[in-house]
Amino acid sequence: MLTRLQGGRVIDPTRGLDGRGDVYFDDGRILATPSRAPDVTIDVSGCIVMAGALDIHSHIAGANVSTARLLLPEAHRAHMTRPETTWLGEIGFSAAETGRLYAEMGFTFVVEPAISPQQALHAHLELADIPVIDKGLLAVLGNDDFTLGLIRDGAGRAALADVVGATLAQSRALGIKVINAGAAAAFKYNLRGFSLDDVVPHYGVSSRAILEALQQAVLDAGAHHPLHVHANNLGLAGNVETAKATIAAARGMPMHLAHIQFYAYGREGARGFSSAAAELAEVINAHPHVSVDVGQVMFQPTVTISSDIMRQFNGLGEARPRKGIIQEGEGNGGGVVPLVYARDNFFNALQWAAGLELFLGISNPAQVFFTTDHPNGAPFTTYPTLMALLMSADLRDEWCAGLPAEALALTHLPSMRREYSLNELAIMTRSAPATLFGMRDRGHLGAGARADVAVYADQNDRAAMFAKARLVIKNGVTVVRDGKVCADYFGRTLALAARADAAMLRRLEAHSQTVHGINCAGFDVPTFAMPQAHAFEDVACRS
Amino acid sequence: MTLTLTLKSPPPFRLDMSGVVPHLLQGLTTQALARLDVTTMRVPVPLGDWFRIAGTPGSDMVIYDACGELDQVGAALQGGNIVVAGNVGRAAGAGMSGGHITIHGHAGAYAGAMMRGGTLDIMGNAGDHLAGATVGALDGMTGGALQVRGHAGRRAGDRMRGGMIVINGHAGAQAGSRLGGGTLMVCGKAGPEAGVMMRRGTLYLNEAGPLPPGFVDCGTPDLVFHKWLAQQLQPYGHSAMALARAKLRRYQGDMADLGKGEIFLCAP
Amino acid sequence: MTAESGNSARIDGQAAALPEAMGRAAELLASSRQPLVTGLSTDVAGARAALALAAVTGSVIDHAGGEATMCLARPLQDGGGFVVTPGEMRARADSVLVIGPSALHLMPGMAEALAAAPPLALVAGPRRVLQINAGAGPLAGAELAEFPGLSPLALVSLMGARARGHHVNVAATTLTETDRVVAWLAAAHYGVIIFNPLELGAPGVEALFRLATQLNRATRFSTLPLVLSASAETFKTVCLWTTGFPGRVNFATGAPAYDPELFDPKRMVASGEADLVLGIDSFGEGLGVPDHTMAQILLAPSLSGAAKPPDVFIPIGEPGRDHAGVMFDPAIGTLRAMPALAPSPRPSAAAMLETLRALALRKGGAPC
Amino acid sequence: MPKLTTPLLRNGVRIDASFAEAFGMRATAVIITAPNLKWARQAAVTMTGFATSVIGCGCEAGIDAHLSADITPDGRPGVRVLIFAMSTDALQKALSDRVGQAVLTCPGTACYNGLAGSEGLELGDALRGFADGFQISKRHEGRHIWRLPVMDGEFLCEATCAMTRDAVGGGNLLVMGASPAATMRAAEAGVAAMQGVAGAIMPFPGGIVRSGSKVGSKYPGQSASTNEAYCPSLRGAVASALDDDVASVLEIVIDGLDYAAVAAAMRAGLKAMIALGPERGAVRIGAGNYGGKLGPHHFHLADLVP
Repeated sequence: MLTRLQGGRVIDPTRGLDGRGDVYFDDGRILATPSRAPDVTIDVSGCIVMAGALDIHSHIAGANVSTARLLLPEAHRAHMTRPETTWLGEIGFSAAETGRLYAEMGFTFVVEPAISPQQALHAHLELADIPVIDKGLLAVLGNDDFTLGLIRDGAGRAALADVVGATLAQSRALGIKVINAGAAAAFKYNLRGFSLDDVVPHYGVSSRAILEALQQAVLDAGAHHPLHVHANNLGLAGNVETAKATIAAARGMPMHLAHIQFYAYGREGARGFSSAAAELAEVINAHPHVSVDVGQVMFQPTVTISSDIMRQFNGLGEARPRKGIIQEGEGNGGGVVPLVYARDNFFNALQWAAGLELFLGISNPAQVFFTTDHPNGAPFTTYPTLMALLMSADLRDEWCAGLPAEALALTHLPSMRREYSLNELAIMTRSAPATLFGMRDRGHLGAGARADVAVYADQNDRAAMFAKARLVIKNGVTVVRDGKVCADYFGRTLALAARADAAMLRRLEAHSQTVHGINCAGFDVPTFAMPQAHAFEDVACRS
Repeated sequence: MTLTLTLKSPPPFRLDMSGVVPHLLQGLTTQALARLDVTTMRVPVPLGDWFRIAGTPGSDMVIYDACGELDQVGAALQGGNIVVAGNVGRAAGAGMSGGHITIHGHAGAYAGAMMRGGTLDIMGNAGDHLAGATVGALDGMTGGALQVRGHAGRRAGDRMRGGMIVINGHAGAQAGSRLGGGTLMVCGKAGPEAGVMMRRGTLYLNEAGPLPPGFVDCGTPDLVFHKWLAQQLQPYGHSAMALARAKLRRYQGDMADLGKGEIFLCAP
Repeated sequence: MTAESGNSARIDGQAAALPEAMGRAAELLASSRQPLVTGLSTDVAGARAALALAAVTGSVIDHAGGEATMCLARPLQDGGGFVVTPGEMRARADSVLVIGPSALHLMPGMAEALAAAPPLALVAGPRRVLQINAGAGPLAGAELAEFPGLSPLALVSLMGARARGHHVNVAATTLTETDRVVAWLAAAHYGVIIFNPLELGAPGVEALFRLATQLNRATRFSTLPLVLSASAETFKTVCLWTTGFPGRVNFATGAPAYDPELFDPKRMVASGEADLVLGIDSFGEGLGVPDHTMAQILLAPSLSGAAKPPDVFIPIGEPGRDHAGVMFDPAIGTLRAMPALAPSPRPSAAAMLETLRALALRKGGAPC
Repeated sequence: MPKLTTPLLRNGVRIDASFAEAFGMRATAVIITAPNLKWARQAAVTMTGFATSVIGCGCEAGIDAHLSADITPDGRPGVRVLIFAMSTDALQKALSDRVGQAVLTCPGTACYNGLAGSEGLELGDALRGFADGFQISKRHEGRHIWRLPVMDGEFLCEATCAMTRDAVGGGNLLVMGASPAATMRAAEAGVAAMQGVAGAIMPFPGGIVRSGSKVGSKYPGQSASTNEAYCPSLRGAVASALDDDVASVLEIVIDGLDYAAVAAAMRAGLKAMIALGPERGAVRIGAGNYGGKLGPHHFHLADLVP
């Protein structure tokens, strides 16, 4: 059925388009202006038309997310009939709600960024139950005995590429993430802090060595997305030096740094904690091969879900409410610690400002991605408000007026007047993430693209506008109408068609048996295990 | 103005009365009151199906012929008075922050759970987790006054952090478990393991089963605090005042945790 | 009951065609005041389908082994804790404390694993194993410690108090034995405490997590709770991502409501608040609710052992034997896919439950 | 000194047509209880010692009343002590120092807030650190107390203490008699009567001061100096305020929680001294002021005589 979205303002940075026009699609694909008359015309005049949005870093599924659900029954939708709302009630905290809420904001693809290869099946089953949107996941390496052992033994570039390939294939992942490289292993040997040049006991390899080896291996294995790095020293005063050293360690090759807001801290001021976001943004501007996502903090209670188990352990004392779960596993494990980000808290206000400074200080919107590190900085449901903040200096001033002056004095935010255009926002949330993951048919509305379209009623209140899309099309199916999901539709999980070297699989199996006493084929994600016959969609490797 | 609800007959399922508290009812007509949803199970249950409704909603409410299927009576009460003739189910007065509830009957589990203020007076017995914390909540009762004229079940005062509880009768096992503050008095006998995992706070027990090993004997000091507390206990009647004035042995614990709580136990 | 007759659908004990039995089950569901879905010894697909059916029929749902689940879940919800996967325990733990007699034979292969030296321990050498209150089940080569007459909660509390360096009020011999255990714990580099949540009880588990927190101040410690039922853990996992809660969920008023005590299947049956039980029992673990007079729908591979036949019996296959499935595997601490070992045409629980759901929707069984 | 106008005469005692000029102060009250009145008084006497004048002591303090066991917070006998100072900070410091050194240390005592009102000073909150982590906090019905383990049991101390900004300091009477003995007798009778008035204290030794002062001095750094106009031995050498029949002068200074308390105390004192008559007591009673320009509160003797 040939459908025309007529008369909207089409914003499509990939094609350099921003203007009134029509969008055609048929059979799940966008078409160039067709020769025949459309079967259906939908009038979207007065609306903004964009490709469906992509979120590259959001903890939406897997064992750690479920641990967070388990830890906080009082925080999700009230378990007793009243009160009807609770502090994480708006995110629902279930697979069904995750898909619904993302779709209603016009998102059509979300990446769960931290899945232990041992728990990939669990994560995939859960992703398969998230409706509407397409999904993907990143597998975590860099704290597991096998990888550390290879690096220690100088196994060489090819072997590491094979490990990455085998992990991508076995986990059905889109890419590889490393989380505080070496720290989770070091923590098991009772180290409580870990920096880039610290060495993991028992292995004698430094965090830097792990980072460099994996960065190369990910490129060699043919993944589109470069190594996704969660650096050392998250959240600590003065850690901007860590971020800068990590960027330098990328040695001019592609690398993605996750939630860098949590690494944008200096040591100035009476409390020895200041924003170094401006300095960090300059460094990022000078290193175009590095991409980042922000991990913006917003003011509300939330829960942090992280495989940076050393950091989570060290953060237990700041838990609000005062409880947390530390789960150790074959590699990173995971830690769940609830937190409250409060407006009147000096540190939280500074974190909020530092995040916005990064958004505003990084010149190229294709280099910085839109995340709150859901739910670590804030639930993804705060995205519309965050978009409005990026688009209005006046709105930021209003927020700043309610924050501790002592914190703002240690940032540059009040003087930053940049306002994101809709086009820049579309780059950050559409075209750039598609490019980052090598997806040619997403993030734009050119001919041949997947018919994933978000239509927003153009309103002055940008937060309201982005919160409830007027219309969302997923693969040509109308899934959201007037801000409400209206179709029983399931997207797919994208997985890289990576090469699993047979010899390496045998080595992995032998290692798992010897060291962990486990048959590692148990970690496979066979198609027969999935609830839908077509749960997966293969993505070809980088050629 | 008083609203009167009379239960027609005991329902075969539980009713959720948390929506039937004075501050949620202001200005409602009798017809609107009758339509109030008190469903907990599959069958939709409007209030009027099970209650005869008389009077006008105001600050005061009376429930007649109540029974143990009525859950969350007076939950989150902010002010005013609720008087219940008969028993109530779970979580009566849970989360209340003000006002007065008097139950002329027995109460189920979690009565006064997480209450922040006001007074809850239970003339009969109370179930388990009196003034406790529901699943996942880190604090039980944090303020207000609660009195049980009869006995209480297991874990009375669990996770209590403030306020005053007087149980005139006996208490089940683990009274004052995980206490973080406040004062709990058991004028009868408390079951075994009273005060287990207590961090701070005070238990007064007339008699008790074996205490957890983390409670150490601190002798029978003559403390002015008892005299001060006895003065405050006048509204709770003679037995509570007598307990505060008795010769008391002080045990400090639970040493398995912070160990800053105390049990005052009548010295034989 | 012969194996053959056990394989056909039944209504009131009499063999019936499957469509009739399904129709009767749907009728019972539609006319029930409050259905309860339990048993739930099934795989991920079965748990998903059961939750979906419970959602459209406004049922209360929980696994028959929900009590053990809650004994671990409640302490985590109330205070958090430390846990480790079995694989990492085998690889790293130089010291393992085993509490209670049942711990080891509940976990196949655990005794052998503990006897092996941990390959990744900081200091090479054999693994130290200490078993407390081993009773009739002492582990070969393990050091033993006995605390007669102490409740599990008191025992763990005592260790916690001494680990903090606090005074306690116990007999001198008990104190000596406690201090020996605490010194043993303090000498660990990476220690793991293995326990049975049902044996310790929720308060005991909470005290154990506090002990682990205390031990982690100076050295490294985690715990390994035994999984008593793989299907219970499977249901918990699916229920968490489907509803946000680990079980004991009520769909009667629309959105899932959670109450670990109110929606206990045993209580629902004993109080008469549930008037229909829909049980799924793929592995013969039982329904966990006492004999009762209410209506019952049973999905199981065969009808056997029940004193009174269910109103409706629907035969199903066993995951991992008759058909493929995914189950929680206690040996790896996560879900594992299982191909069909002896494929048969017997339908899966999931297929039958999905059919029932479709029928229930048609009958307008949804309360909301 | 303003020029005297015609005095009033009551029972043969001349009452100056003058007024006492007083200043606004901050004040608080604490209740000290003990197993018996002896030890409650001992704590109070020690605590209020060396608290005669804000000039040299930082505060002015005294015992306001004895309290019977049935009206104290813990059912034991007690006393009420009032403390006055010129600023909140000074009052807080005086309170912490004096309760910390004289009540915390005194066997058997407990210490409670003795004043209604919402504005608070730290009482137990300032002292709890003494217990080195063994302190216990208890709250009941809006009251918050600290329990500090000490060697005879526990020192019970309310967390906070109310403060009033309506306090008045510096009410006074000048008692003039024909002999030192008669003057002393009159002053003692006045103080005894004034002690029965709630909410007022006489902070000087025994309630009486002999060194009435004027502001300033010929010496730099001496902020107050002897009031030579009332010194009988300088009568001929200076512009004396004394009549020929006055051989000795004593002053009674009054601090009260409010204006009315000071007025009531002065009224009671005047009445008692007048009743003594000029032969046994004072021949003349006056009051000190600074011409009405410095203190906002004026107590005219004419308004207070019986």
